[in-house]
Amino acid sequence: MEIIEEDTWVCLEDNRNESKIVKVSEKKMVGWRKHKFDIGVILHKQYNTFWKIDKSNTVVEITSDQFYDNADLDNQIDDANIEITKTNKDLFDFNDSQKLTQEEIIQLKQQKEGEEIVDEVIQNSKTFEQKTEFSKAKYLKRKKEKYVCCFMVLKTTIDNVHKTQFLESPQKLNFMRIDSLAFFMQLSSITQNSNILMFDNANGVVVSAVAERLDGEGSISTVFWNHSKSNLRDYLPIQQMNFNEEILKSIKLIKNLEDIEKNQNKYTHLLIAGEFKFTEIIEKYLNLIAVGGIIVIFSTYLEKLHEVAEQLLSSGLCSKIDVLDSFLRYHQVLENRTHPKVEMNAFGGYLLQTYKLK
Amino acid sequence: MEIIEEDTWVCLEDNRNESKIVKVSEKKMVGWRKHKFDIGVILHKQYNTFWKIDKSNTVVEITSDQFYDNADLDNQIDDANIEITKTNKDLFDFNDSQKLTQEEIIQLKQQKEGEEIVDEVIQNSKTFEQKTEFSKAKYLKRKKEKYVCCFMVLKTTIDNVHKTQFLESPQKLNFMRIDSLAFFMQLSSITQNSNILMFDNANGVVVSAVAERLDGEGSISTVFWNHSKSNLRDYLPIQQMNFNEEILKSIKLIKNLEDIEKNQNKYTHLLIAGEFKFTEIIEKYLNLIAVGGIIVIFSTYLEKLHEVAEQLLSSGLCSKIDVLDSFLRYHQVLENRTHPKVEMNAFGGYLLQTYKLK
Amino acid sequence: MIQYGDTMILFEDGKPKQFITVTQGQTYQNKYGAYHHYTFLVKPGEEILSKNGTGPIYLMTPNPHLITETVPHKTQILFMADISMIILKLCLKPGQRVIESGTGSGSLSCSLAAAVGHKGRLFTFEFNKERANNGKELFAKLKINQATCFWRDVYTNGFLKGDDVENQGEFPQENSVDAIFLDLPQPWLALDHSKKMIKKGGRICCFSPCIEQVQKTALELRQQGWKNLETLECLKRHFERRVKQEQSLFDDVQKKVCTDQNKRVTYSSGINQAYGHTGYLTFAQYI
Amino acid sequence: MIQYGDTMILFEDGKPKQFITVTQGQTYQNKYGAYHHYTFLVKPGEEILSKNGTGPIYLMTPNPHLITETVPHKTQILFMADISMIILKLCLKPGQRVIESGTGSGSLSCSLAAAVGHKGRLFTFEFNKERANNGKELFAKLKINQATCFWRDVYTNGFLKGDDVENQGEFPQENSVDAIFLDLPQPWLALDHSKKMIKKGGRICCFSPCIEQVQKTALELRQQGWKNLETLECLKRHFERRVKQEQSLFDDVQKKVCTDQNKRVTYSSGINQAYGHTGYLTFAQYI
Repeated sequence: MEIIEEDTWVCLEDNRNESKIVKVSEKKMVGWRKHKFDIGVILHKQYNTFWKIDKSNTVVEITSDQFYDNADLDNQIDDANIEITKTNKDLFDFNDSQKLTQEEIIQLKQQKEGEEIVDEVIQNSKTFEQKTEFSKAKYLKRKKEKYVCCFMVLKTTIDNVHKTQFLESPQKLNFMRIDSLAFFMQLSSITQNSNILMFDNANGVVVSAVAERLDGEGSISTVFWNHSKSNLRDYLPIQQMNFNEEILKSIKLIKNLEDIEKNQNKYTHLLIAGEFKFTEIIEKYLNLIAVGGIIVIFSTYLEKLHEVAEQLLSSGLCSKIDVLDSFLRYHQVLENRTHPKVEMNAFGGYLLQTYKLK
Repeated sequence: MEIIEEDTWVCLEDNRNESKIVKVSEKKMVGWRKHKFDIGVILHKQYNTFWKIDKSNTVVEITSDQFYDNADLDNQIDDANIEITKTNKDLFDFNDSQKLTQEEIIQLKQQKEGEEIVDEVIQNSKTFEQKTEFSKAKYLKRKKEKYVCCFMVLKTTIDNVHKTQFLESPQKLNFMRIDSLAFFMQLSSITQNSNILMFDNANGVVVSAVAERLDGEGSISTVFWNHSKSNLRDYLPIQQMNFNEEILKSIKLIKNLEDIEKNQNKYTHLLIAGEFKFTEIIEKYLNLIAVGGIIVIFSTYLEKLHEVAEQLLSSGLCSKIDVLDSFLRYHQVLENRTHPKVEMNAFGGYLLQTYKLK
Repeated sequence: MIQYGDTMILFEDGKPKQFITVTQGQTYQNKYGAYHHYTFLVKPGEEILSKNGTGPIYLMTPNPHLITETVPHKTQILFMADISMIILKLCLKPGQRVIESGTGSGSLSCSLAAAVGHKGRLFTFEFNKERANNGKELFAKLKINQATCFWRDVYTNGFLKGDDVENQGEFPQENSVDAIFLDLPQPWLALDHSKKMIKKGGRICCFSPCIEQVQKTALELRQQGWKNLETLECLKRHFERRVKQEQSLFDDVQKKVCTDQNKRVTYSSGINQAYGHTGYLTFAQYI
Repeated sequence: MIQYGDTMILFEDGKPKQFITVTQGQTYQNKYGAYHHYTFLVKPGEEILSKNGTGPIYLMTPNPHLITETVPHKTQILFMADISMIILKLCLKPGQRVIESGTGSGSLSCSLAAAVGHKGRLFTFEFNKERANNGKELFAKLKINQATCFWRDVYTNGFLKGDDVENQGEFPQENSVDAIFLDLPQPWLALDHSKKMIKKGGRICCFSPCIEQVQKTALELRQQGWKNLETLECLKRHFERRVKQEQSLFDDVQKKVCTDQNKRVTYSSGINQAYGHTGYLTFAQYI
C-alpha cells in the first residue's frame, strides 16, 4: 500500500467531478469550494481514500459509499424508481421554486453541515413534492453535490493534471483537449534515448507527458514561450507530476535560443505544442533534426498547420504529412438512460505529423 | 392511390441502399447494376412498390418481404441466431475463400437468376461451413445483395435527389452533405413572397429545395456557375423534382448578370451554395438586399466564410454573423448490435448566416 | 412596414432577445434607455434608437430559425440541428398535413407549420395543459393560422376527434396525414395511433434522448411493418474568427529587433462549448 | 545504422507499405525495379534508390504509430484514435505491468509495450491460435522483449498460470498488474478474473463495438465495485490542402477581361471518408 508522503502533489477529485491538485504537507491550509481546510490531515494516509469537509472545516475520512451518496456522478447505479414521464422534457427539467433566499442559504452554510443544508433546502422547495420519483432523486443528488463537499485522493497522472488545468482555463493549454494530447503522444512515438527538441506553449503539460514517457532515458530540450524568464519550477504541471530526479534532469530548459544549436547530436523529434510561429521554427531548426526523425505540431488553427505543411513539402525533406483532428464524446451509461453526454467540448485543436526523410 | 404517370421522374432504391432516378415512359430502357431493362413496365402502377430484375432482364413485381429477403438493410429484423463469438474481430469479419473464379461467376450471371448464383457461390465457399450462424446469415445477405437486383419505386424528394447525386459525386454538390442542405434551408427561412437572389454551384439541388419550399409563391433569380450556356433543363435535379408549371415559372434563370440589378424590388434573400467568389458577390449585390433580408452562404472552405464574414462586418450592415458546421452520423439499431454506422461522411462543409440591418 | 399589433423579434446587442408585440402607447426600456413603440413603425431590420439616441435595436419578422432562438423555454427544446433534419427527412412540402406530439415550447411547431405553408395544416398535441396553452397563444400571436394545438394524452386518446370537449378546431382524419413527429418518452405507445393517421407513403420521425428508447421504438416500428428505418444524430458547432498578431520567438528574446510587427492574421477556430447530445432521430416510412 | 536482421518499415510512394527484414543476399522488387538488401544498410529514413536509380524508398524504425498503419490485418483492428486514448487514460507509465486480451493483430500490443517500456511487462492473451502465433512472431521480429503472448480462452481460464503446458514464459501474479485492456465480445465474463489480477488503484479499459456490450460491462463493473467509470468514443478526421484559382463570376461571362488571373489560394478541407465508429471505450478504476 502506498502512503501519501510529505511534499507530494496529490489530486483531489470532488463529488461534482471537479478536481484540484495540491501539495501535501503538515498543517497546509487549502482553499477550495469556499472552504479553507488543513490538507495535512491526509499525510501518511493511503491513496484512493475518501474525505469530507465538515462544518468546522475539518477534513474527516469517509467510506466510498458515503462519498458516492453525495455525488451524482455517472459511475453510480441510480436506483431511484424511474417513472418514465409523460414528456421527454422532464428528463432534463430541474427547475425549482425555492422559498429560501440566497442570503438565508449563505447563513445556513455557516451554521450547518452539508447534509443538514440539503434537508432545509428540500423542505423549502415549493415544487419538490410535485416531482416524479426520478426527478426527486436527481434533485436530491444535485443539492448534495452543491452543499456537501467531499473528495477522493488520487495520485496525480497526466490525465488528471491535464483535466485540472483544462477546467481552470482551456486557453492556457491552447484548447488542447485530452484526446489531442493523447494523439500528440501517440504520433510522437517517444522511445528510449529519444533526443527531443520541444516547444511547449501549454504550460508544461505536454512536456510533462513527454518526460514521463521518456522516463529519464533520453533528453528533452524545452523552449517555453516566455523562455527568458522561466525556470522549470514555474510550470506547475511539471511539479505536480512528482517526477524523480532522473526525469527532472532529462528536461533541459532552453533559456537562450542559441543553445538549441549547440546540441551535440541531432534531435530525433521536433515537437511543438501550441501557438508559436511554426514556419520560423521549421526554417531555423529543420536541419537539426535527424533523418528518420519525427515532427509533430499541435495548433488551434488549421490554416497555420497547412502553411507549415506547404513549407515542409516544398523543403523536399518530408513525405506523408498528416493533418488531422478528432471528435471526443463521453457517454452516460445507465439503465434505460444511456446517451452521449450533453456537455461537450466541441473543439479540440488540430495536429500535424510527418517524418524527416533524406 | 397515386399512380406513376407517363414522363414522371421516380426514384429507384435497390437492395444495396443505392438509388437511381429515372424518367418513366413506355418502352424506356434503363441501364443499372450491369442490367439493361425496360422501366416502362412500372408505368401506371403504384408508388412504393417492389420490383426485381430477372435473368431475362425483365422487371417483375415482388412483395416487400421478397425485397427485404435480398437486402441487408438495417430496417430489417435480422432473425439469425446470434452466437456471440469469442472475439470482437469476428463481428466484422467477412473474408471468404471462394473456389469459383471471377470468370466462372461472370458466366453464371449470364445463365442464372440471382438466387441461383448465390446458391452456387455458397456451395463453392471453402469457409462457409466454418462460420458462426451469425456470420453465415450475414454472408448470405451480402451475396444476395450482390447478385440479386431488386428495387422499390419511390416518389422523388429533395432527400433522395440529393442522395442520388451525392453518391454519384459529392464534388458536384461541393461536398454539401444532407445535413448542410437541411441547415441551409432552415437558416434561409423561406416564406411566401420571398424574392430570392440565389447563386447555385450545386447542380441545381439547392435551387430545387428552395423552389419546392417557395411553391410558386415568390421568385428565385438563379445564377449558376456556367450561367451563359445554361438552361433550366440542363439541371437534372430540377427536372427530377417533377415541379408543376407554377413552380418552374418562379425560377428565373439569370443568363446575363446585368439582369440581377434590373429586379424591381429588393431581394429578401441572398443565398449562395458553393464555391463562388463570395466577396465579389457581396460587394456587387449587398445593396440589392432589403433591410431585414437574410444572407446564407455554404462553402467547403472555412477560410472563405471568415473572409466574407469580415467584409460583412466591416460593411456595418450585418450583425450576428453565425459560422457553423455540423456532425451527422447514422446508427444501426438492431437487437444486441446497436452502434453508430462505421461508414461515415466525415466532412459536410460550413455555413454562414446573417441578417442585413440598417 | 411594421404595424401596431404585430409580434416581432427584438434584436438587442446584435442578438435576438425576445418577442415584442408592437402596441400603441407603450414603451420598451433597456439599459440604453426608453423606446416609444411608435418609433417601431418602420421596416423590419431598420435601426431604432432609444430616446437618448443610443443603443440601436432592430425588430425582425419572426421566422422559424429566429423563433427557435427566441422562444422562451424552461426545459430542453429541439434546436436548429434537429429541426433542420426533421423538416428535410420528413420530406415536408407546402400543402401537406402533419401531426406533432408534444408541442413543448412550440419551437419545432413553428418550423413544421412554415414547411407545410398556409395551404397545409399542423395538428399539434400536448399532454401538459400549461404548455398546450402556451402553444395556442404562440400561434395566435405569430398568426400561424395553419396550426392547431390540442391538450391531450395521446398515448390513451390518439389523434382522432374524441370526447374531450375542451379541444376545439379541426381534427385530422384517418389515413390523411403526410408526416408525424413524436417527441414523447415512450413513442412506441403512440405508434398504433400513428399508423391509423398516416397516408400510404407517409413518414414518421421519433425523437428520443436515450438509446433504449430508440431500441424500443425501432422494434415496434418494424413489428408494425414500417419500412426504410433510419436512425441518426446531428450536432451543430460554431466557429469564430480570431485576429492574432504573429509573434516571433526571437523578437521576444532579444526585445530589440521586432520583425513583422504589424502582421495581423485572421484565423478561424471552433468554439468549444456545444451540445454534445440532444437526441436521436428515428425515421420510417409507411409503405 | 540499419543492420542485417533488423525488421524495418518500408515507405513506398511516401506511405508505409510493409514490414521488411533486412537479409543478406536478398532483393526487394517493386514497380520501380529491384533493390539489393545491402543498399539498405544506411540510416533509417535515408533515400534508397532501385538499381535503375528511380523510385526512392525509405526504411523507417518501427514505432507504435507506424506499426498500427503497417500491421497486416484481415479483420477490424484498433486504430490510432482508440489506441491513443487507451494509453493515456489507462495512465500507463514506464515500468508498469499490463494485461491485454485479445491480442488480435498486435497493433495495440505494440503501443502498450512501448508505453510500459523495457522495464515494464505486457501479458497478452489470444483465443485464436493463429492470431496468438502471429503475435509471438511479431514481438520476436520487432524485438519487443517485454511482451509475452499466450494462447488461451480467458473467459474460462483467466490470466494466472494454469495447466495449459503450451504456454511458456512468465505469467502475471495476483494483485500485481497496473492496467488491463479487454477487447472481447463479452468483457463482463472476464471481469472476475481481471479483479483478481489488478492492483489497488489500477485501471481497466473495455473496448466494445455495440452499446449493449457497453451496458452489460458497465453494470458488471459497478456490481463488482469498480469506481470512476467513464465511457467515451473518439474518432479521427483528416484534412487536405487544396490549391484553387479564385475565379470571378464576371470573367467567366465576358471571357475577355480576366481579373486576378494568377491568384491561387490554398484552402484546407476535411476529407469526407472516415470511420464513423470503431467502438466505445469504457474505463474504470479499482479502488
